[in-house]
Amino acid sequence: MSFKNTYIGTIVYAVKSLATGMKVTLCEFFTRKVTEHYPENRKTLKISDRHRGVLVMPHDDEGNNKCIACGLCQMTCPNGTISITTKSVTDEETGKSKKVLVEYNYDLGACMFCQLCVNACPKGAIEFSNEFENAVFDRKKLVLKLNK
Amino acid sequence: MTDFNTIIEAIDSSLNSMMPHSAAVLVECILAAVCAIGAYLVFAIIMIYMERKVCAAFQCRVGPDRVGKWGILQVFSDVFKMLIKEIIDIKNSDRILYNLAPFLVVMSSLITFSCLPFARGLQVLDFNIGIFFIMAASSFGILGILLAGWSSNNKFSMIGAIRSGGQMISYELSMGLSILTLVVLSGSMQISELVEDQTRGWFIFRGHIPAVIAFIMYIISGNAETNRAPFDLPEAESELTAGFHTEYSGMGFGLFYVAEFMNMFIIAGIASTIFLGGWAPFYISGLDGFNEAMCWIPGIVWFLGKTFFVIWLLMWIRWTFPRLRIDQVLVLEWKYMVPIGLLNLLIMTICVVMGWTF
Amino acid sequence: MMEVTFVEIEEFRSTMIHLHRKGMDFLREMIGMDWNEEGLGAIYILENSDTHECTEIAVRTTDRENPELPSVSDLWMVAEFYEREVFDFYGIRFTGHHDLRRLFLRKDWVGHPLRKDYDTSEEINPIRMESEPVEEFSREYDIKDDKELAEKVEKLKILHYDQYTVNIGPQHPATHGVLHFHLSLEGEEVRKVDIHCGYIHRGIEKLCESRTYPQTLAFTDRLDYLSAHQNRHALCMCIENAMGLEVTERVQYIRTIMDELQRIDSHLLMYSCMAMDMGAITGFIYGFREREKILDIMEEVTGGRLIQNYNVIGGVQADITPGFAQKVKEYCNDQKKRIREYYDVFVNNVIFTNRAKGVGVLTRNDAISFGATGGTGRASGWACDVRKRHPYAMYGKVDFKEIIHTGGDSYDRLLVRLEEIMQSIHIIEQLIDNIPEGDFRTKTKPIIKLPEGRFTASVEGSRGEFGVFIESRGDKTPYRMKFRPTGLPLIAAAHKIMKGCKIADLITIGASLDYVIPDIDR
Amino acid sequence: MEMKKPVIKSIPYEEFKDNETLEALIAEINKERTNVVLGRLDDLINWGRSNSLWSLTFATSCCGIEFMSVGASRYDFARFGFEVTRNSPRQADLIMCAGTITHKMAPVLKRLYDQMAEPKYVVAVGGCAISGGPFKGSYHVLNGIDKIIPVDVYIPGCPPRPEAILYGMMQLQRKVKVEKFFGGKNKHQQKGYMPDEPIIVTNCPTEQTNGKDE
Repeated sequence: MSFKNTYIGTIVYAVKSLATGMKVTLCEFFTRKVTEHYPENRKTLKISDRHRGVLVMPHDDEGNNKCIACGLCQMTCPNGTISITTKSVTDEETGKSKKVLVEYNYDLGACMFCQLCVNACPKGAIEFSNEFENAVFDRKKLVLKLNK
Repeated sequence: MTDFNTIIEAIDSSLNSMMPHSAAVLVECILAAVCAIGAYLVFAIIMIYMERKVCAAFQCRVGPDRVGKWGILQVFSDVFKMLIKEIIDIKNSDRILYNLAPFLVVMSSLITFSCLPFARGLQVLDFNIGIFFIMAASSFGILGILLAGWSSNNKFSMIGAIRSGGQMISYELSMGLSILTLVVLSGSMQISELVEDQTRGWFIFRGHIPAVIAFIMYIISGNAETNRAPFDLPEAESELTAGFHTEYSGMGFGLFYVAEFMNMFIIAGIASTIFLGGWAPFYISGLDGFNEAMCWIPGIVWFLGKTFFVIWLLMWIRWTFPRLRIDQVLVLEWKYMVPIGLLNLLIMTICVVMGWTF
Repeated sequence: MMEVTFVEIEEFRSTMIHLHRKGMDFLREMIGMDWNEEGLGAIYILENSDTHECTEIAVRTTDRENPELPSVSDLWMVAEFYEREVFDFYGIRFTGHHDLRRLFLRKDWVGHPLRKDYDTSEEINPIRMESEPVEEFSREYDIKDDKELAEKVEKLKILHYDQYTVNIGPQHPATHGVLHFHLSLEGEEVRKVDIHCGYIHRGIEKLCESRTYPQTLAFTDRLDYLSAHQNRHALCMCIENAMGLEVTERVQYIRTIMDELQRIDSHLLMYSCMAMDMGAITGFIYGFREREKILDIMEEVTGGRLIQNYNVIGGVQADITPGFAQKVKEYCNDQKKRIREYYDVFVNNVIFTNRAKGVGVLTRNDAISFGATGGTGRASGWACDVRKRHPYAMYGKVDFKEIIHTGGDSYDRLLVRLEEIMQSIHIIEQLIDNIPEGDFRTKTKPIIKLPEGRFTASVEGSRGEFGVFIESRGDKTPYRMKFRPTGLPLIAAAHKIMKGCKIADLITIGASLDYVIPDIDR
Repeated sequence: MEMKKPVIKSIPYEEFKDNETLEALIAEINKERTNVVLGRLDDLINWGRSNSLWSLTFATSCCGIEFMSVGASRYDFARFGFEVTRNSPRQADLIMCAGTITHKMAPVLKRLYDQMAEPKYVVAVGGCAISGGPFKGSYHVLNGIDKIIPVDVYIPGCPPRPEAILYGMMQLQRKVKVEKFFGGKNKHQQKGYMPDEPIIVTNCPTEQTNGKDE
């Protein structure tokens, strides 16, 4: 029977393996800590810009956006997170009636961040920002109105 | 070495002058009780804070640091929250035993706490069979855990309690053996005499090999007595949700939580008393200047320094090892610790008889 | 395309016995089907574990009131759970199955959801707030001699009332999710295990039947979220093969590297959770410290830490960031040094070796009969790596060793995972430096329609073979989409190896099998 | 004595979201708050409770993994005092519902919530807990846990980043700091607390009617 299975052998092997374990934790006791102090490092925190935090509709300085109210994003969304209300406006020169966006509601609570809406948008009117601080107390506050 | 006896005699004489002897004794008892409980709670809070910080350090993270300067007030906020939590009474639990259990555990740890020699003369109970009394008092803490497990009408806590019964009773044996080895070396069981004897060299150095083996055995069985780390089967988080105190909420759980930490302090206190010389300063025979310098550090600093070093050792063990299975716990005790303990006792007696100790 | 041979009910049993004797000992997948007029049935995908050749057998019954098929649970042990699932979703009763109960849904659930004529309105199945009635008796169906189906209530009580029964229930720190073990104990010994799943059953397969193909991609990430990338790779590969869409070389490289990163991430989590379940919280924290580095790389490239959303039909969502190769190499070097630490702190620890060696032994034949692929199968000596059996993406051109251990106990299962981390790093290092140029995504039409027929694809997920089966009738949404669960065979195996162990061993076996519950319940 | 705005270290009050609900709570409490001593005691207890919220280990699916990495060393929510994740509902103050709640799991969640000791809170982590998320139309999924238990903080995301979970916990800390404990109405003391009607933005297209151009 090898030394390892004898009575003394098990004790020696046990003590050796326990000691190596404790050596590792002791070294860890004195190494630099890896914790990121979240609230303190808010200014310097760098989140990858591809991170999908919340859907936003960028507006240029005069406050109009690129959305043409085609409803493609509403259709491709798997669980009905986006709801667009439009109204038809007769254009003066051409006289044709054109759909204009009235309200662009986006339910952040139901979104699953699958980016199908952004891929489907022909005009690139909506995109994901990496703003992750969205916790709220009231469920209704999660329904955001994206167009100004 | 500052000697607290003079202060105590001064208080005693002033009290006797003011009131009849029986009233003075009563006031002294109340004073001693208040000091013991006060020290008990202060140490509990320091210990909880130290446990969280040391555990975080071992796990390369930071631990509580947002409440108060370095997270010092963290434990106070835990205490406040614990005081206010609702105490749920369980439907068909055995109400008397259910409510008695936490107090049994706290009482046993409070009695053993008051036997610890904080400094020369600063000791609440000092019998001539001190160590034997500590062993006896610390063993009825198991009753509290068994009652808690049985009476809270929850199958997990029942399993946890039975496990703790089996584990703590068997580890009393190896703890007793390791203490007995030291009593053989020192010749007396009175705690103050034990420490007095160590002023000319701590037992762990004078008893050389058998004392070191006894120290390691004592640390292992101390860990098992307080249900910590490799032996934390009674409240094994990942197996029995919260073990024997699953059904306790609010202050019931708070008492168990404090008692667990104070048991650890007591184990470390006893270890530093009988192995590392309690409040006796570091002594090397021959270097008188060095010994003189050592005496300037007050006894209580020595005692607390050694105790917190042993606590750090226990925490180091806790945060490194996985949990044992119940049959391995008992195999380790009966097949390894008891035979080695007896052998060690034999070696120590031979050394003492032949005079090979320093 | 997948060729399915239909068999009549009468000779179904005999063909199955014949095939089993011929060496088809691995029941890869069993897919319940509802072909409307042609009736209800099931498709069995069998494979020979040595020669890796597969056959597909299907059987159906036109009787919709009480459909009934012969059971094969005596030939392949995993069929016991697959048949319970098909009974739960389609109502097909399997005669000869000794314990036919609902696997996922509640006992008082009305109707069988995956049937095409199932009504999902709230009135039939409201949210029942009282807890589920516990089943006392197992139920077995048998054909009486006069051909009508009789429900013979087997007197085999599942859990005797007088035994000390404990629920290691849906909310428990060591069940890796919401799995419910109903145990009967004898002191510390576990006499009988009855596993209930379904607490996280979200009906993904029913949802997929009403979603377009790009929309179904998002569900694969949420099946087994620790092999999110491989699952999505499998679905994209299946749809691309069906459409005949060729993917550029660059995308193959990127997908293989990201698959291997996801595998390391999952194995690190397996090691950490096993350490936490056995009491070594520090081992858990060390594992998570390295895992955070991978999550940083994943987030940099794909935008998601755990759910990446990166594979799309035709390629990947966005090109890899410039610093990607540098970061991955840095991580690989650091991981090689750190893995030594895991062995010292936890794996070589005498307490762990005593608690894990010889605990929950799964023999090779049992592993094959249960279909327990992945690390669990390889720890029992069965070479079941899909990357070697049916190579896909870059795995044919990359040299790596398939880790095989023969012990079959919890100790070997952990060793297989840790050594596989090193193999994955070896694969990444071969690929990372020569990612070819090319566009990361080939353009596809907005509405994707698959041609008629049945398509399958399978991938080596982090904890087993993850298969995708699509039956399409040529329109936008799939007629039937089935995902092979990597965890269900592990639960079937656990059901057998956990009998007679101690409570602490039950937790060790559960941790070493490393199942992810949403992947079981779908 | 006025109750001040709740202060969280190193994040100014204005940068928090949804302050209106908090201000409504503060205004409501300030109406009945007359006694200075009780007010002071309230603040002390609220400080104690908000810095030591022990969460119950309750994770059903993917958000559970993010919950674990919040507890691990990189984000380390022990800094806030939530270190001890209790396994028994008796000793936990808060349920962090991380993951999907299905029909079979709903009674279990309700029972766990009822077993917790009284000052208890619920945080809905991730889209599944808020509204059923990716599985909103499924026959077996509960569309949002606010149908069965009152929810205090909603953390959107699928799964939310660990920092988002920490941000949600800080929001909960602010809500705990704004509570009246001694005498008078406390949100939790009204028995039969009815969760407000969950709004549905668009009824989820169960019979998939998208692709209207057909």
